[in-house]
Amino acid sequence: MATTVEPTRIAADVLMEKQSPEPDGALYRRLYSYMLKCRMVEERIRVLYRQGRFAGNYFAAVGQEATEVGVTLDLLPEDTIAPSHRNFVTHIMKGTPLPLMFAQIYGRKTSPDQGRSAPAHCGYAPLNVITPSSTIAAQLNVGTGIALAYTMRRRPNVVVALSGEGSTSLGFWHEAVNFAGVRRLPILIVVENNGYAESVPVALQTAVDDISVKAQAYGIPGVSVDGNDVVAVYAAAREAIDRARKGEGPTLLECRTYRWYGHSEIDPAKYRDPAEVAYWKARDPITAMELRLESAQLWTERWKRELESEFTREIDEAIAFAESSPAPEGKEALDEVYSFSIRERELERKVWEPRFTVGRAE
Amino acid sequence: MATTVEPTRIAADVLMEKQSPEPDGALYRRLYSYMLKCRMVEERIRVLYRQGRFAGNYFAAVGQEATEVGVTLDLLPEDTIAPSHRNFVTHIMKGTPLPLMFAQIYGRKTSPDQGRSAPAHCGYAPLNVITPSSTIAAQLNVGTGIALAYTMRRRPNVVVALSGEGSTSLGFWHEAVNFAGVRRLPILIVVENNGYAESVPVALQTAVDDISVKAQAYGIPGVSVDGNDVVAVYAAAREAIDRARKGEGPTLLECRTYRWYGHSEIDPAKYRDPAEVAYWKARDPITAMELRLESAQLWTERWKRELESEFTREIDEAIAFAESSPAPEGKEALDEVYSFSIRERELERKVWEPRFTVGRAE
Amino acid sequence: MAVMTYIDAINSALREEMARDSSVFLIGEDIGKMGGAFRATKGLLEEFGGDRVIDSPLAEGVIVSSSIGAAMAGMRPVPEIQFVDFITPAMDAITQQAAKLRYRSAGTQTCPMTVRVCYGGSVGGGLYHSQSNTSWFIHCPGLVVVAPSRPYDAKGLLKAAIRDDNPVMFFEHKKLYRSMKEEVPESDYIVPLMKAAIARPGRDITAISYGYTLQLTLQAAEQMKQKHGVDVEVIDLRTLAPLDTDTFLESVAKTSRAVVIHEDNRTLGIGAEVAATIAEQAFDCLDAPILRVTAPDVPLLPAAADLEKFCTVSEDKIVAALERSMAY
Amino acid sequence: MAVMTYIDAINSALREEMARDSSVFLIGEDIGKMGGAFRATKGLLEEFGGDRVIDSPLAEGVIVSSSIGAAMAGMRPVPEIQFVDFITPAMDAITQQAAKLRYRSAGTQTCPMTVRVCYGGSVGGGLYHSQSNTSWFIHCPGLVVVAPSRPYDAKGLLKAAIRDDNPVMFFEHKKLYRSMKEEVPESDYIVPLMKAAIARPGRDITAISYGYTLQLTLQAAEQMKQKHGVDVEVIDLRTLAPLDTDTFLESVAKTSRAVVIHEDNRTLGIGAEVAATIAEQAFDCLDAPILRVTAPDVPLLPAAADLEKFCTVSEDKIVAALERSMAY
Ligand SMILES: Cc1ncc(C[n+]2csc(CCOP(=O)(O)OP(=O)(O)O)c2C)c(N)n1
Ligand SMILES: Cc1ncc(C[n+]2csc(CCOP(=O)(O)OP(=O)(O)O)c2C)c(N)n1
Ligand SMILES: [Mg+2]
Ligand SMILES: [Mg+2]
Repeated sequence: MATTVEPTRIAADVLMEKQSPEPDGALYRRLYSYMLKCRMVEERIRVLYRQGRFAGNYFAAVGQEATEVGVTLDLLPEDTIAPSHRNFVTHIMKGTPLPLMFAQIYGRKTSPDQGRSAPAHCGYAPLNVITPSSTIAAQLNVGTGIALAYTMRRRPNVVVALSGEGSTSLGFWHEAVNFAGVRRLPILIVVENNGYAESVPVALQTAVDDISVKAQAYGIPGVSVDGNDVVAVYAAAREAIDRARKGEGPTLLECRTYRWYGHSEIDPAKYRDPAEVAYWKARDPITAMELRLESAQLWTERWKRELESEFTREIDEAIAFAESSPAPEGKEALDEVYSFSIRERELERKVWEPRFTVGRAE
Repeated sequence: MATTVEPTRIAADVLMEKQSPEPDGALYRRLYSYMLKCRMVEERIRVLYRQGRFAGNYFAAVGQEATEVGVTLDLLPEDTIAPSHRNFVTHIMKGTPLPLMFAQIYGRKTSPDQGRSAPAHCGYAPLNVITPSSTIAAQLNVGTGIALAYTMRRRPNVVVALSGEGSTSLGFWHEAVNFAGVRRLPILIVVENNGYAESVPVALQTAVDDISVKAQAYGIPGVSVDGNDVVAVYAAAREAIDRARKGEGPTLLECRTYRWYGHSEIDPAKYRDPAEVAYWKARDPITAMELRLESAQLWTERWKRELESEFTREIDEAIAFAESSPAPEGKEALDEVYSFSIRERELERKVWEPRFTVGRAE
Repeated sequence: MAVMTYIDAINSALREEMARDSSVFLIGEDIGKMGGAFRATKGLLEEFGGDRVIDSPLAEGVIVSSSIGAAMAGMRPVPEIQFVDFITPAMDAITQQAAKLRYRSAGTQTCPMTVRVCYGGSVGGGLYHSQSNTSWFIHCPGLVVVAPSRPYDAKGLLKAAIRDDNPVMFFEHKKLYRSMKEEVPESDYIVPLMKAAIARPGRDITAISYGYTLQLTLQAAEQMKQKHGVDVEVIDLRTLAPLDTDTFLESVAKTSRAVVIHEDNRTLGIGAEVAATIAEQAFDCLDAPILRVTAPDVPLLPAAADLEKFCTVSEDKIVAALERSMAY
Repeated sequence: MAVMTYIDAINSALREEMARDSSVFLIGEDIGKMGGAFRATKGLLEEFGGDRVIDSPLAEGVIVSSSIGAAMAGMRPVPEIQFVDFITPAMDAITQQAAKLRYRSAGTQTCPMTVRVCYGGSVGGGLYHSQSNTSWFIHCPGLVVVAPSRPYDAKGLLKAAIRDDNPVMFFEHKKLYRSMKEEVPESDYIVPLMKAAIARPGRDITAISYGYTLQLTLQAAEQMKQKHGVDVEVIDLRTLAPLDTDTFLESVAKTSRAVVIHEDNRTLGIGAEVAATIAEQAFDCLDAPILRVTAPDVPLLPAAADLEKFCTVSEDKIVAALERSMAY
């Protein structure tokens, strides 16, 4: 019988020592301020939703910011992010302009997908964010192909693919990770283990405790980190990304975290114990980072307020842009199905008349 | 980074000691004689194929008999076998009458599938052999459902599912094993690692050396055995089956073996090194067992010849039955699509005439 | 009798069949504690326990394939696919395993399974929560494909499906779940499979539909009556495969005009089969071209309201087609 | 010019396109060392190396989905599906990822990929090596579906497909692979996508088909000429989606009779769409019911010779339908 393997756990304190690429803790302050921005953007989206200012639904990652930010900070423009339904805020990390993101939420013509997909399901071609479908684990699979193209083109780029622990049950997930292992693709496979796939607890997804153990099935490194510790996440991701860039293949990174709210805005999440929610709220990755930064004299209330007002202004402007953007026109539904137009085909259905009588009796 | 785990290897000699459920080595002699029978049946089928006496194709497991026999000996009638394309001979183990098996090869009306599927793709309902489709890993998935039904009905039965190492790359395989792990199903998942999936070597399937390591992704025991050592295979399978019967869940068993011939009768297998083939032929599981039995005074040339003539007679009779069996009639192609007949629907397409004039001008 | 929504009707059918037959069990994502994404299985975990209401891993393939195995072993599984948009992982299980099992075993191994699938648009769900793809399954002999248009049928057809010995794909329209109510018996009854219904009798023109657009078609028929005094006969296909062709052919023989309506894409939607059948088997009855009112051939359904509206069938679009046919 | 089989034509198209454009690469099961199950990729590993001819793991899902990603990143992948019978693991990649990528990204991310798929029966392959399922993909906007009927087209259409900016499903008929030869240019040429061909001009009746049955239809047309002096116009659809309806509608406007022939199941085979289109857009031209010659609605194709024969389209079955239509 195979023994159980303890995945490496990275203590954040050790990492604080190990990782100091920038002077003055600028790196840590950046991690913090991005988390704050992500939080503020999503909380605002949730308000807009409750106000009925956009249609559809939204999947907030509030509570998971350390993971969203830690695995995506400082990617190159040519690197790719393969986001899942819960990773809308990774757009912020990649640099997608906030006005376009809000236009997406509103389903406007000015959004990256011009109102076609669900509010949070957009990509951004100029900065290599894959346009996601809803199929769980699909972007990871498509991501392997981009990683494959990087190796074929001998580019030093990487793909960061995100999905939840629920995704690991799907055959697609397995085919992708196995393929990445066989071909040693430059891809970081992030599994955000937030304990639930909609209502289903992780114990009903898989019989293992550590998702990172699954890496062993594919002959690739597997790491589990505290997904609420942004420095730990960043360090683990950075190491994996660096290795991938050097041609040393993929890594599976499990980040253990928790979503504060329901699966989506329509989910009251009654399947969770309130005590469990309270426990995790007390482990807010943003507050934790504040305390840590403060003790290193890298954080003040005032700085936070400055950030908040800067982000509020940005968000307000983005919303204004979105709200003043036109909605797509009905007929545009016919566009971009193919590289050629189908408007004529769909709008003018010709009728044929008999050309000539063939001279046969009826 | 996760460390690599050494799967347990069972030394056959140890097992010879450990396992002696029957007096006089009757168990070992049975293992041997079944291997011989499997070999003879398949070699005869291959002759029939070359003689053009049946259409279609065949996937011989010649060389892999220790695995075919070791994992399926002494199953209960209520236990289920989920065979793949290479496991036709497991019918012998379950007790499917040989004449029906040959009728299947010939695609006759008297065969379990009445000539519908490919020559070796049949099940046998009375003894719970799943009728396989060709989709790799599909029977394993269906097998999980039978195992689920056993648990629901509180039956002490097990499912033995077989497939090749190539199957482990498919999403279906993963979904099934994961599900079996979560629900602790009574199923033995046998992976016959014969080094190739058609022409593709195992190194292009997966980045791990031991397929059994994959069990760790599912929180279930994983065992690798020498798949040419029938006693080792039997012992490992028996242990897993016993545990499954006791409600202790599934096991992944990798049997390392080799197919002597091509993927199918039309495959000259030029992608393999002749030295490699020779190496494995020298490790013939049947010869190995002969030597072992002989040294324990459990085998003689004469006994072998007796077995051979008995099996030859059985096979001859089975072929005679098959060849004298009627072919299905064309129209029977319309039967058993649904629980009701579609013959009328398909054979008599009615034509409607106008019922009455509605009184409108044309 | 009780006034029920479509989702109540589904829930009640499941409850009754589970109570009646201990071999019936449910499996799917979120169907247990949460009671299903749309609450179709609400209360059933509490009533029947975790052995019969299984919250599965996120893996449609094994949801269906394990059901197939269980069905072979004598159970009557009712797996749920949360959205038809996510049915792809189960395509092999459904089309290569379930659909062909009876055939390839010459009737010795069978698969009495009912796959419940939530489908349909007009709810602003966007590209991956609005699909209406019944065609893949209609084009797969061995499967029975059912799609009720109203609460009464939802309950009666689901009960019939669960008792049926064939693999049934049971399509539940998400827009219908809560948008209409009607009297539904609380006692046991079934609505027969493989039988279309005349949802509204008429003599002038035949309108053929199913699911949510059936309701729109009934409204359009009423408008035709009010506006033009035209009597539209509305056929509810109910079972899409094997198709009950007699009912609509008989109707067209009477009315001599046919319009087919569905919300799926035009190309190889069920409308194509209905039209082709009429054009082959009731050609002499026809006084006008057979018209189809469908979504255009674009990925369904884009999310933004105007885009969605452009693609969806509406009462007005149906009326326009009926008028065109009548004017021919 | 050289006399080539269909498989030679495929091989030569692949070789030429790979030589012409370094972004073209191949991926699939057994396509490398073995040169493919049918030897379509023979010699290409040796010529272009393991980076451009990738023997993949046994996993159709990632064969296609990795191709999609590569296509997004500027490559022109040509994944191979060994048998359409095993395409189910790739259903999500094809229909939910590839087909909708351009649409859902409003044209900013695209998927120039050609999925080569071996399909078709009449080779005694049994239930899982004879399927002809093109309908699933025809019923999926965003995909181009191509199915050549002869070596010349096989080469020219494959080259066009590889250069096309849309995801193309390229169906190669296994019975055609080696059963016919014809002159095929060794130089560069393409056959345009989205354009049907008049494979044989005629004035009396229109027969519409594609793939292997197109060849049978040509034989049937010849028989009709010999036996009855009837001039059959044979239309080769070539591209099944988006369908070139004009070519067959124009033909029916001339002949006033139509028979559609395909080896796939009857229900929602492409014949349904062709018939429905004619019944809607050329109704006034018709002098007879639109007939379909197809496989029955059973799992295709049972293995035993008589069972298979019962289910397959033959020259005689086509002649019988043409005669029936002419006699109407
Ligand atoms: C193939 C597939 N099946 C079902 C769904 C519906 N669905 C959307 S999100 C989700 C749960 C995902 O859970 P997890 O992967 O843990 O991600 P999380 O939502 O927790 O971030 C489900 C079942 C889907 N999108 N795709
Ligand atoms: C989903 C699927 N893809 C492809 C095939 C074609 N195919 C049949 S057997 C086979 C190789 C199987 O290899 P392995 O699992 O190692 O079993 P072995 O033949 O070695 O016993 C392939 C690719 C198939 N049957 N199913
Ligand atoms: Mg989760
Ligand atoms: Mg193998």
